[in-house]
Amino acid sequence: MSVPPIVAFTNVVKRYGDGPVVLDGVCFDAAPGDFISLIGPSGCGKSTILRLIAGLSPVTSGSLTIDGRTPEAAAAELAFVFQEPTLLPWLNVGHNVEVAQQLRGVPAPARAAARRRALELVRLTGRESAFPRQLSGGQKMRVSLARALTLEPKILLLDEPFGALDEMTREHLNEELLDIRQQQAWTTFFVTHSVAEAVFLSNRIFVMSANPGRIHREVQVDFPYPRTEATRRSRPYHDLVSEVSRLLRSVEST
Amino acid sequence: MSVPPIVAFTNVVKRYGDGPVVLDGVCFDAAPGDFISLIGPSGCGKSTILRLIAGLSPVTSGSLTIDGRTPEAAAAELAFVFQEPTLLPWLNVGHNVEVAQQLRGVPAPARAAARRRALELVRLTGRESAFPRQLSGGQKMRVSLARALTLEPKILLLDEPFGALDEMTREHLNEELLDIRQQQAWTTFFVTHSVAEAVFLSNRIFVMSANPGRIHREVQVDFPYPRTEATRRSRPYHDLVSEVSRLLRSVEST
Amino acid sequence: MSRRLLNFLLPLGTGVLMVGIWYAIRHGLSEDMKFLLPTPDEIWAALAANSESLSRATLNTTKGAVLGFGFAVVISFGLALILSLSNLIRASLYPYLMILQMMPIIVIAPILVLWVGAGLNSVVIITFLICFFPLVVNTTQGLISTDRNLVELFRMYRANRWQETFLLRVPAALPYFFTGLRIAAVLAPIGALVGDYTAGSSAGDGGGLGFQAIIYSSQAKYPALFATAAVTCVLGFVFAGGVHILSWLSLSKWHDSYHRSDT
Amino acid sequence: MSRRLLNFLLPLGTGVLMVGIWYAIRHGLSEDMKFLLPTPDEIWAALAANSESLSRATLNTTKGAVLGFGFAVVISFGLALILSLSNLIRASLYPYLMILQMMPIIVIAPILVLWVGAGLNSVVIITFLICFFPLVVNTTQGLISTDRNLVELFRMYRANRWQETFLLRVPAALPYFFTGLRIAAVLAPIGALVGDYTAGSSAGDGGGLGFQAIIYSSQAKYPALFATAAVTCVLGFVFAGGVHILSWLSLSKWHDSYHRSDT
Amino acid sequence: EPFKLTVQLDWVAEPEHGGFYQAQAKGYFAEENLDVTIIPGGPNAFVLPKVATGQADIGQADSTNTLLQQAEGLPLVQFAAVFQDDPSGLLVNADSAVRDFSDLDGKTLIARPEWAFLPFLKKKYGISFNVVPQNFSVAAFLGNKEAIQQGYYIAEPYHIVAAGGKEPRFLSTWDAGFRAYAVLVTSRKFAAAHPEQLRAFLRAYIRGWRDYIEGDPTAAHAAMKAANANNTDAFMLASRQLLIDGRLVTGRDADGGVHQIARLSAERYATQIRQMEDLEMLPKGKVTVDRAMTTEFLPVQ
Ligand SMILES: Nc1ncnc2c1ncn2[C@@H]1O[C@H](COP(=O)(O)OP(=O)(O)OP(=O)(O)O)[C@@H](O)[C@H]1O
Ligand SMILES: Nc1ncnc2c1ncn2[C@@H]1O[C@H](COP(=O)(O)OP(=O)(O)OP(=O)(O)O)[C@@H](O)[C@H]1O
Ligand SMILES: [Mg+2]
Ligand SMILES: [Mg+2]
Repeated sequence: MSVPPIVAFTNVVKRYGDGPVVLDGVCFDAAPGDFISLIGPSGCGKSTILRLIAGLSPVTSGSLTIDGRTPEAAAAELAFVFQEPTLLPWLNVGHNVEVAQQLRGVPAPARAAARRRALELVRLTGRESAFPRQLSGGQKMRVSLARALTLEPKILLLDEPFGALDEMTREHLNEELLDIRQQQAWTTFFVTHSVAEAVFLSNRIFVMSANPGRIHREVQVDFPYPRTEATRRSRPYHDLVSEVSRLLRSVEST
Repeated sequence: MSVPPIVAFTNVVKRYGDGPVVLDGVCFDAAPGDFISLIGPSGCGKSTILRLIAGLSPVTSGSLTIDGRTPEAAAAELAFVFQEPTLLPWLNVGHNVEVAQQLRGVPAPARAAARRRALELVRLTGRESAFPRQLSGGQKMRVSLARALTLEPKILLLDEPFGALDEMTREHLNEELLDIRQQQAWTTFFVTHSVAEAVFLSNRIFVMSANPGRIHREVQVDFPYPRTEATRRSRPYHDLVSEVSRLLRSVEST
Repeated sequence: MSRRLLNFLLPLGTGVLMVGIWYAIRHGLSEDMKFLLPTPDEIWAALAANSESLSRATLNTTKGAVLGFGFAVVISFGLALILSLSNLIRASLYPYLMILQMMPIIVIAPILVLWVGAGLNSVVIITFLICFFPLVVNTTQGLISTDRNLVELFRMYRANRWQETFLLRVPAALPYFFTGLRIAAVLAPIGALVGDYTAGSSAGDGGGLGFQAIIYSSQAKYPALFATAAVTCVLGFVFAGGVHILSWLSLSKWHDSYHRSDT
Repeated sequence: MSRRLLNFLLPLGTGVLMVGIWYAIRHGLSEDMKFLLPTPDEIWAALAANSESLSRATLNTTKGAVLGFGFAVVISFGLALILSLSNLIRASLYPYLMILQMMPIIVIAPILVLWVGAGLNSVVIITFLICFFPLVVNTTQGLISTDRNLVELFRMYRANRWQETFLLRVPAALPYFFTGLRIAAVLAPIGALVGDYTAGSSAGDGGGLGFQAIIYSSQAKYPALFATAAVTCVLGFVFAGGVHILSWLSLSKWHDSYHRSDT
Repeated sequence: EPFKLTVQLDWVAEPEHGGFYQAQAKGYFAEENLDVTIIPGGPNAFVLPKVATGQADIGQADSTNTLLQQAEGLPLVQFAAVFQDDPSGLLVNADSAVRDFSDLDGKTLIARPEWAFLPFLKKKYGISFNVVPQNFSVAAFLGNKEAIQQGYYIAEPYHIVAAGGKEPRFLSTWDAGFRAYAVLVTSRKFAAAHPEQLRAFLRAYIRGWRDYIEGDPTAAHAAMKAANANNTDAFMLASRQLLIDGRLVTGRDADGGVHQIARLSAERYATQIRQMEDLEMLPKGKVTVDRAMTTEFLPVQ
């Protein structure tokens, strides 16, 4: 490989405490700019992979480097949308969106502009002063997403960010995501349960199997970016969706 | 109507505190055995409708009766899977599943049998002794679902129970749900963002619009129960899915 | 509306009930025991009769209570921040904080008097010693009880210690902190009183409420003694009222303790 | 391994440091002040020399502390359950609980002594009065801070009051309850001590540690006085240790305060 | 059948209670057909309220404090002396410059704030000083050469010396003309109901004192040691000696002697009441000598 990998898993094994093996021998390299989707049955270790990359949990054995460094050393350039909306209950929506930038030391005026842009993107303009407890489930998730989008991270980790959203908002955000990515060139790890979404967004799909969690198969998606409504309607797209679905089914029924 | 409605909304308006109008003039009758799906944009008031039925929140104006009574008086025969997994952090999975029955006064031996059945259904057998903080997002949601399934409610409220699940688990649970429903004849209110799922499961679909939340259109789904894999592959099914999707899109773009 | 009315009536009702019970107990006491429990009006009269010396004493005690409470809040907050850093630090320091709290005043008082002199200094230190422990324990527990998901959010964004502490742990600990504050607010005036009668001084303006209480007690001036206690309670109510308002301002918008059910 | 070692070494280290500071302070004291701060070995010697009267006194104080603490736990728990029912009940009863806590011991003591007699009864009541408030405040706050989503779950399943309380609110309140317990455990022995020297009785078996402390203090027996304080602290440590273990048993499996980060 | 009677002491059993314990140990009370229970006191014995409410029949207190409480309406009567002069006084370091009460001007005194002697001193000598509460501790005295502290003539000096301090100088109340008694009190009710028993009690009590100071104190000392494990023989002997040398029981005046044991003088009460009225500690006319005290239970001379 010519470009050095930005994320490199080598034989990573993960157990929580003295529990069972959750990830077993996970190996892959992610090149800068990759959009990698993780799909697989519930509990197979998708969130765990993202947590390892974010340095929230140590690998049990094997090695994991981010940009050649340990996850702990590297993560200043990372944004993560957790599977559950993780909002500070004492801050209103506006402040919750700003908090990631605040932690990065961005001054307040600059934060305000990014906040407005992000809230507009997730269609929550006008709800700045609501508190988390006053939001619907999907709204909370969108605030959580907006918070990550205020950063310009090198690596973006998205753990089912659209699971609680209706199809149209979902498609809107899919397209926005690809748009921003064109400009900011993140490396993205994306957990989803929608095969269609995975195929539409990513250039690589990891189909995972469970017990213990392994990368069962990698699928390359070669449609050129930018992808559009036309891509969605194309024959090869549909074929690939069906193929990946089949793969997934085969994994799950073993 | 010959059968008296089990749930009757008449001109229901809902505001939280002195906030904006969340539901505006919602009117419908649900007959016993109805499987009603609610679809609509994020924040349109789907969860709110379920909360009103469960008696967790009072209507602001209009009237709402369950079996002819107020929601508060009726709800002993109700089960609710919240949008977020709502588990007691100090109980392990097994006890969390049992807790709904415990509240209904079911004695411990009977509870154990129901617990085992429900856990098997959601494919979590063997995780009885794990605590919620040790579960993945989808696993938590499944525990939450299992808890509701231990009851034999008259009314089942499901708020995106499958949002965090992979397609195969989702389909498995869809079919199980219809199976149990055949035996137990719930009236079901089901919130989902998957039009396909809504069409597959329900006999009625409410397409909602937002700001303020209204039932924009009701769609009847006349495929006979039991529905199977064959239903999913049939032409009329696909046509209806497309039609409802179009409806939803038209609602959202206004 | 009627609920708002109830909000006044019920507390008022229990108040009337308490006064009723008071009179009933007094009525039930044998004639030669009655002096032990003066009636509210006797206490009121004693308050009026001793208003001059009581108001001077109240001023002194208030000074001691405010300063002791203030130091307790500031120092216990700092200590809690340190204790929250790790289990190890807690295991290392906690026993000594316990000893500080468990040292009987009677052992400390003479040392204090020799060291910083009797009077305000000693009163402030004793008030501090009585107030600080509930604050430390509550605040520390609050700081270490922060939601793990939020902690991970902050870790993930590589928040520094300062940010994790002040943007996350401190606001998350507020419900615990205010619980400690509610306890300390009530302990502050009695702390100052105890300080006053173990290490106070009559210098200058004649001591605080503790001094007065000893004198009234030894002279069997029970109405005046109860008046002293009443003044102490009022002081405590003022402290607790302040804490109540602060707590409302900080928590009412978001904490579940202020939201039992939605409407 | 090395972490486990640190777990012993650091507390030991601070212990050694404290004793070092102790000796240093003593060394720094002028010759005629030295008596004020006996050395640990002098205290140890005094402990041995007075072992008989101290062990009798310790027994008495322990009785008072255990009973007072026990009543405080039980009664405050019941009170907290009542207070947690509604805002209105809190507004109606809280002020009187505060008064109970703010009544200076000096006012209460004579009434108590005349009413229930000097001795164990009075000591237990005073210990109770000193311990119960932090428990009530913490437990109440815990009960009303229960996660609203869980409360709705229970409401939805039409849990009765009993179930909502004991299956939901009480377990959810445990972190607060144990915080209160941690405070009360430390207050119990000093409560008994204070009770002893304000309303104890030397009749029968010669009073408790508070009595001894006063006598030693009045006789300038400082090593013995410090020995008394040391015994009090040990008693407090036993209480606190018990609470610590209970807290670990109840919370370690699920509460975030026991899980700083995962591995 | 012996008459049951309880005596509430003001402090733990020490030689200041020698009269009671000697009479008890030697069976003098029993000889008078009395069954006496002695309840030791302590830092907060609440003697006067207990006697006033009938929880004890007889109590030991000081006459000034009793007068103050009588003024508040406690139904008490003082009926015999324990000491002809209250042994509370001020201790100063042996080499302190304070030799006289007038030297106290501007100083800080460690004393019980309620002590009536303090305002008396201020008024009589036209001085002012600052008061810091005394908590039954002699630490401040030992730690500070300039300290001036309230103390009991027959106790604190001994403990100070025993703890390695120099024998302090004692400034006595009687030298200042403040002639308070240590007294026995009972309630009016008890006095009215049981005059004979009180007489019998005093006969035995006086015998006890006399025997304690003139005879062999071993019996009383053994009893006091049993009641208070902190008593040492050395302390009790020394304390008893101070009590004898100071003529506390028998009286310091010219007419002193064993015949004075327990006697009270109406004239001294009149003086005391007047002094306290002058200090505005007692409202004028609120307490009269014949309400405050009685000599009717003392043996006729
Ligand atoms: N407790 C509350 N206080 C104030 N406003 C609330 C509260 N709960 C919900 N809302 C508001 O009511 C509206 C409807 O919320 P609801 O949760 O019913 O939406 P939903 O249709 O379930 O959305 P989603 O698909 O995102 O879950 C939203 O705009 C939300 O902000
Ligand atoms: N903190 C933890 N302690 C112990 N076990 C854990 C912990 N977190 C996750 N696990 C276990 O690790 C496995 C993988 O969890 P993970 O959250 O990575 O799954 P996932 O693929 O994200 O599933 P889902 O799609 O349901 O979110 C699960 O079996 C889970 O029970
Ligand atoms: Mg996950
Ligand atoms: Mg919802």
